[in-house]
Amino acid sequence: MNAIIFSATWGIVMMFSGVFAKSKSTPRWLAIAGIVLLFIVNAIELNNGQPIFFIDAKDMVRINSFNLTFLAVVFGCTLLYFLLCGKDVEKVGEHVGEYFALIFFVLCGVTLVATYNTLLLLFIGIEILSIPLYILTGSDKRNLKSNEAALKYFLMGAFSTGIMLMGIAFIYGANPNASFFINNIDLGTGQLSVMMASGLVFLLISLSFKVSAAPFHFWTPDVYDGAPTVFTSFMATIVKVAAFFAFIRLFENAFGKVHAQWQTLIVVITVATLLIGNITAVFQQSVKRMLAYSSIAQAGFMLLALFALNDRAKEGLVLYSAAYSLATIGIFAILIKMSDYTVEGFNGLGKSQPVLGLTATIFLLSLTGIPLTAGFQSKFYMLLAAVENGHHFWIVIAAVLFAAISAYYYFRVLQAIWFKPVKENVIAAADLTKGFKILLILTAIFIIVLGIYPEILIQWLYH
Amino acid sequence: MDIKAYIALSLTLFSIGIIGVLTRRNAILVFMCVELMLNAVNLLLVAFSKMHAASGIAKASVHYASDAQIFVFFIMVVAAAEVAVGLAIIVMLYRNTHSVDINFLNRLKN
Amino acid sequence: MSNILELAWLIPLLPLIGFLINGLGRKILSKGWVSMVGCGVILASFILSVMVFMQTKNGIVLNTSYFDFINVTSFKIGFEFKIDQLSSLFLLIITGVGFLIHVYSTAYMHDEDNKDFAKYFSYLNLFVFSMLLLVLGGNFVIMFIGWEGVGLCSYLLIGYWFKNKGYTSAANKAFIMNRIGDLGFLLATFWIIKLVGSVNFDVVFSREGLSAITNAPYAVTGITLLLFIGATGKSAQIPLYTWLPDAMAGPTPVSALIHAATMVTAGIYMIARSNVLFSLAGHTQTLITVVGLATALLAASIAIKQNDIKKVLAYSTVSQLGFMFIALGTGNYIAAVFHVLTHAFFKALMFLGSGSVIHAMGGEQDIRKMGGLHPHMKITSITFLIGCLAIAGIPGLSGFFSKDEILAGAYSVHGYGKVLYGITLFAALLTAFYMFRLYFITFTGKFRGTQDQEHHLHESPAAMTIPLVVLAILSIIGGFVGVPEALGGHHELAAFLSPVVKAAEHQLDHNTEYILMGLSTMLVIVSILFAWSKFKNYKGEGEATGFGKVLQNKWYVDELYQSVIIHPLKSLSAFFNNVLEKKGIDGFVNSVGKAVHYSSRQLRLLQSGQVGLYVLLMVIGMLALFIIQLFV
Amino acid sequence: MNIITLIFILLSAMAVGSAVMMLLSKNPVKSILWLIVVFFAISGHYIMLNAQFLAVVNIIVYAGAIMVLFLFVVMLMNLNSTEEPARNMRLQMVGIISGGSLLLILLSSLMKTNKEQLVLMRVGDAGLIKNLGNVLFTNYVLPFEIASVLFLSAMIGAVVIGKKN
Amino acid sequence: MGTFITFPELLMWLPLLAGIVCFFFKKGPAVKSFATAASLVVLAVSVTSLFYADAQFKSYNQVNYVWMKQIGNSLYLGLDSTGRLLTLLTAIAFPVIFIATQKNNYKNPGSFYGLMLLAQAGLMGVFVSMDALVFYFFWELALIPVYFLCSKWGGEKRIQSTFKFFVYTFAGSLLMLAGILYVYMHTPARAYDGGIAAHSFALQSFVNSSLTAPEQNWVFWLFFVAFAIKMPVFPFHTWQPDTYDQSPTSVTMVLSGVMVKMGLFGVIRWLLPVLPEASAHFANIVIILCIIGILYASCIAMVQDNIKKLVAYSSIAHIGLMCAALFSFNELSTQGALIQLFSHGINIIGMWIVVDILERQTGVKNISQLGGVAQKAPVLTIFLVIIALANIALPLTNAFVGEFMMFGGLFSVNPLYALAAGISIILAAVYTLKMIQKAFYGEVVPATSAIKDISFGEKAALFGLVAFIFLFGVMPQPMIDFTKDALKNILAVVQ
Repeated sequence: MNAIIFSATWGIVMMFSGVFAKSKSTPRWLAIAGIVLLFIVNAIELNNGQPIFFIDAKDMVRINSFNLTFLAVVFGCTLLYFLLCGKDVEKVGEHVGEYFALIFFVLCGVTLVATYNTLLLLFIGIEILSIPLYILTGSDKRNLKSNEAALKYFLMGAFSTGIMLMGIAFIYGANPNASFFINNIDLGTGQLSVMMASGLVFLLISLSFKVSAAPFHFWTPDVYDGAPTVFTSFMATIVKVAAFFAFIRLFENAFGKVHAQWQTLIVVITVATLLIGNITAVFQQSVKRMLAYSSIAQAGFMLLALFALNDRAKEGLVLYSAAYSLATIGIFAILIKMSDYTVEGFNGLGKSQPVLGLTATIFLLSLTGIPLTAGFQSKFYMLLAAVENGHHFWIVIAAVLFAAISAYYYFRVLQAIWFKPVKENVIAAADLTKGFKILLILTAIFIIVLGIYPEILIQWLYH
Repeated sequence: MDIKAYIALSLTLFSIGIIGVLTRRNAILVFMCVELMLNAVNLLLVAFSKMHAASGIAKASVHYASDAQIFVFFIMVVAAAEVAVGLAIIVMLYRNTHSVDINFLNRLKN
Repeated sequence: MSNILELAWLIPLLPLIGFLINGLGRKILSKGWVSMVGCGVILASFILSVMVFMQTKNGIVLNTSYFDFINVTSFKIGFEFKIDQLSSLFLLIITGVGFLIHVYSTAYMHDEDNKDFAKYFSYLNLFVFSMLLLVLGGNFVIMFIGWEGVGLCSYLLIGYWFKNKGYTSAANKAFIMNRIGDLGFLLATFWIIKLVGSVNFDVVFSREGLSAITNAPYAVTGITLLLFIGATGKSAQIPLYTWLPDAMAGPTPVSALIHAATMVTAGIYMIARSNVLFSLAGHTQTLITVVGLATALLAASIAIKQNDIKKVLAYSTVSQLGFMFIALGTGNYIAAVFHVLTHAFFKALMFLGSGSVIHAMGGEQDIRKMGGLHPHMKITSITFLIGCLAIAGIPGLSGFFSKDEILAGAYSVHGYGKVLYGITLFAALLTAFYMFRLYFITFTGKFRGTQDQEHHLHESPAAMTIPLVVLAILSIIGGFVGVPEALGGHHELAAFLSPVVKAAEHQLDHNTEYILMGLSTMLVIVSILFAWSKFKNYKGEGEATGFGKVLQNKWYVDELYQSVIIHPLKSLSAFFNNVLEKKGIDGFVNSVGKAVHYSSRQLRLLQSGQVGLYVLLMVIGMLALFIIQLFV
Repeated sequence: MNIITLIFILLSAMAVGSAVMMLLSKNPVKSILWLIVVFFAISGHYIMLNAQFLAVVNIIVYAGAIMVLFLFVVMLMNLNSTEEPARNMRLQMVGIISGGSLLLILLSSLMKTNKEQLVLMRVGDAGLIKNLGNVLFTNYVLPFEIASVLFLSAMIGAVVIGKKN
Repeated sequence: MGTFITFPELLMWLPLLAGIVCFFFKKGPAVKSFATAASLVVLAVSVTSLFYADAQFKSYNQVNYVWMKQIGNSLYLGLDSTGRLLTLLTAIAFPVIFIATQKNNYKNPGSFYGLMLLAQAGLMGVFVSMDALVFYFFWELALIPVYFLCSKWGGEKRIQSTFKFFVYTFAGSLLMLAGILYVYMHTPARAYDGGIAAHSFALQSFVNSSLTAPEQNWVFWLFFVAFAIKMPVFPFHTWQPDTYDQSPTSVTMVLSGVMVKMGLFGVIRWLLPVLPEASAHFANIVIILCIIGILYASCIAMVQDNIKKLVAYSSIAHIGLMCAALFSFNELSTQGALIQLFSHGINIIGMWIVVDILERQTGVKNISQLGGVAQKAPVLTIFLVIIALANIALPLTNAFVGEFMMFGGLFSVNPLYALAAGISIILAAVYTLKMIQKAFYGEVVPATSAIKDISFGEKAALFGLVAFIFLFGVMPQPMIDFTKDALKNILAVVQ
């Protein structure tokens, strides 16, 4: 509750900061202050179980330690994102304050989709999440790629909104309780009614779109590629895991009881996502685009949570959110500094910029899922959840095989970093402040700590 | 009126919207087709609300029938916001490329 | 000293110490010291062996285990020695002949570098050690250790001049062929382990052990066959004999020691050791006889046409080993051991004699370039002649008694005994013929070498001639340990060995024996005379044609092996390497990667950049999901 | 066939027909106008369902505001003169087929299994402004407030994207 | 000591810390001596642990910290006799490698030695972990430093071949992870102090898991493929020759001397006890695969010109035999495999040391380009011949004992197995002798004309190995006694 209020308010603050602030960096510092505030109020709510301001939402949002922990992860990652990439936001265009405002609105949407208890707020939350993103995608106005990405994202996003609404309509229609509350949906007994099933599939499709699960992923590579890199980083991490959170929240609370009836769909989607994400990433020459595909691949792994839909899966999802976001933000932060986004651009980074090389290595290892990194733990929790589910064990085997393929493209970057000769002018060294490097190192260390002892995060779920 | 009639109508409109998205190349028209899809949903929601009112199961709630209509109202709100952003994007693109043909957009691929 | 047998472990240990001293000190020790150490340890072993022999002669034997070699709960292999009459006899041969050859080597190898000289002696000592281990071993595993050890030393010594590719190839060939046999030996050992649960000779050859083997199907035949395969490798029988002639690449004393007197008789020793077992395996015995006979004939026929002095001797060795196997196959174990003994004397003698000749000829080994050496090196010539007479089986010399016993044994076989006798006798006649061919071509007639060589012809130094003389004496008198009863003897060897080796079952009556002896003696003399008439004035000969050419080319057996075994194996390996490995398995692995790459390239085409297509694919995906949900 | 059914059929035919026409017309401006007709037909349905508020809002917001905005943009770009190039026919066919099959799949299963459930026509007061307003500002206060965030971001978006620099 | 820190912890932490320290060194010689010293300390610890093997010192050898208690995982380390054997091998291998390759100069020595020690830590971890998840951690962690070592300091085609190796083994180990998870789900649930009932990753729970026979049968392959790739067993071996060829030789020593033992160790520690019925069920298939591999690899070794690949293929053959022996399930062969684990490690490291010296001095790897080394470097040649002969299991060398027992065990399973596998001892002789003949004998060729005999460090390392070869060749009984415990455990499970 705190988070909704503060993120919305701070968005407005940021909106005005652009107008009144003289220095270009003021909005950035304000934003950092805002996210710290957001993190703190959220932490207070997590710790005390009571919000500072109470609004009677008529049970439209439900707040518990689980989604508060998730929000803490999101805000923490955003803080890291601001610290690492804040300066690069300034470089996108004139409207720095507005960019940050939009990001805060997105965070408001994230909070909504993490806490909603009614389909209406899910819908509004998803929209609040999406609309600022359409804008951020197109914020590099002179860049045709950015324009194109914005339009693609917008058109397909609007299309998926339509689908989601159709799903909501069917579910409402099929719900004898005539309610949009997700915990108040009467699924009946035995086989789902056709209308309910159709609604479920519509919702599944639109949420799959949001989390870029195959075959609804097509927007992802183009949009991630076209958007200004600094926003791609945000989209690919925080927004994506939020969508996942919304996804699992809906399907657990509303349709958890009939899990068996839609599990097959998830299996199909999961396998398709793993397949397309991993395989297609192999051929990419641009690291940015490769990361886009890899985000699809990672989504495939996160879908295992939906497949399993048990406690372990939720723990895993939170862990995955943290691990995946941290590593991806880190690798994007390095990528942004590059003049060349191709794999060759990374050539000899380990030699010319050892700190960057080393931290990038840890991020990539984490994304691959090498033990003692957070990436491994999160993947492991997902697999464990899938195994605990007890059905379709083969999907675990498929998942691990695709993980092996993922080593292929992540390690190509690693090879470039360490084993290829140094390329001239790979990086604008002026941008690399000491703080930036220290932050990267801290991130890497945190990834390892999380990899060794994931319970520092998971324990909050049961606080 | 049987609810099936509304479902059929709504789905038909919805599908026409989808077909429009699939077949038109003008970004504005594609967007309009999406709006058509939204309207189909709106109609269906209202119909459902009246259906529930008719079946009377949810009579316990005072506002049982208002929920869906409020929802429709919010859909319109969102649609308006979307239109603002969407048209802005289309205009921006048009300014840069002098075209609103979506097939023209393939700098980003593979 | 209560019992010298308690010190028997010193017998192999001394050569080992000699090996270590010479091997590690090869850079420091002078040739004198090396010789001293090398010969000294063997002499010490010899003395001990003689003392041991005396003990065993009195019927005192020893089975002892020094420590556990392999001890797992289900069974145990000790580091066991078994000293009885049979092993003590072999101890004498090995250390005795070995000592003589060591002494001989000090002179023969004197031109070598200091280091190489030491290396040579260390190898030689190591060989003696291994050979002693082989005969002393109280179970199959310890025997196997020695068995492989002698193979190794043979490899090292054949390849002693390692710069020469041909020599090292010969060494490899020897080792590999031995290994083939060793595999047979090993498998037999495993079989015994499986059935008896022990490898100790006493246990295996006990009534319980034998009944365990005889009760299992095929086991007796199988085990003995496998052991025999082991023997064919070590003792150069068909089909694994071709390494022995090639092994002549090593220094001549090595040929004398390893490839004539000791190592090659290991197979005979092993079968004699296991005689109880072999006596139970009729099929194997028949096979051994056939193989022995075939080897004897084949090798003898090849020897007729060889011109390398050592090759002739080598084939002669193979042939003589064949005789021994005939004896083994006919159950005449005593005769086989007896022939080992006498053969050790005269064949070592002839090898050393040939070494003396080669030494004098400055390394020349081709007898066509020799001739008329008798005047120049009388001791060599005479001792060589004694050797020839002994091997040919002239009565009174050692070879006569042992060979006669084999022939008699063959004759007394039921059924086909006479045929067997006839063929064996023919082989014996060939022996006489080629040996005297060799003698006449080498020592009589005119010298056919270069002037330079003629100028340098000289008798060898005392260190070489003394062993020759000693061996010549032994070749003459050695046979008297086994004078058959028909000639008024008591066959002391048979009596000595009787606790270990059963005497042959069939006994001929004395009249038959006289006839057979007379017949063979007569024919041998005829054969020698024929050789004399043909080769007394040898002047070289033209290119061999027809059958002679086949003989000269050793029946093309090497070529046969090359094309039937080695070449296909190489092709197969090349096929594995080039096709199956690179294109098949690795190709498969790589094609997985390629497939991923390919599908990546294809899948990414879906990402065409066109929103319309994206939405279309989304709708198709939706369709699929709806169909799955609603209709499946 | 009573009058309600008749009106329903008429309105439905109008909606579907106009929607099809919107798809078929080559000129964007005509498409927009056809779409406005669809909206009117839908508003008619709302009235039939006694959702007057929505009917009015639909006309004001959609037909009035949004469509006019579209029209403006089309005029601004002067798109009506340039005809939209024909899409790849095959792709178009695939699009129609897949959209149509989606419709068929859903319709066939929905029509087959659902038992008859009637819709309340022309009665009920839930759709009146008073009632809706009451609910909107009590139960739905959170979404209502949050919707402002949506508009704020749309506004910022228009500024960020639309402003020339 | 026991309560403060235990042997398994020491063995794991020491190299880890030393490895991290190494990264901060700048100068080559300093880091060399530091790494050597560190590895010697580890060796000392490992040797000391041998004296504390009795049951009364249990607290010295076992430690169990709860780690992730919600999923029932704990940092459960322990030294049993198999573990002790292999940690000892690891502890011996590294100082020997460091000493023997002292003459090699690597770029970025700090990173090189650091990664080497990290690899050692990983290996130690694999051998001491008693918890499946911890085992998996270390299993992967041992791989990562090796990946970097090979890719950074290897030969021309290092990146591709190492990457193949990495993906190959990574895929295998991920399959194992799937298997671990599956077994985990079938372990008896246990209550934690927190009251959360969870399954457990502990070895004991795995052994007591309630898998039905059909489940075991396919879980078996998940594990086995991972182990088979690591060993490697035909037909999962194709990463190996290329990797051995392309990696820096000191890494190859680690790979072939110690790392491949991870696979065999996995079979001993995890596969046989956890899936006994399936192991028995598939024993014949595994043995046949192994035997095919033995003959196949031996054949290929015969026609190999590249000396590193030759040794690589010979290693495949040897490992295949060990694997076959482990699946023979009788005392003799299992015992043989256990001691051969160790002996093979020693011999193959010795082999690589010689190859390394040759390669460094001549710059060629092809046998056909070598010749006459024996004249130039007699001492090296003597060592090589001894090691090569040990490699082909000549009696009185350590390998003979193991191979003899393994063949004996195989024979009692099926004589044909022993015959088929036995052919390899002939083939081994063929390719080994051919290699010696062509590379070491004969006349000196240009490539070898400048070769020098070995240095003191190399001599010391090789002498140590050779001493070991003979010591345990003549008196193998101490080693047999040492591994008897492990043997009992293995056989008990299988029966």
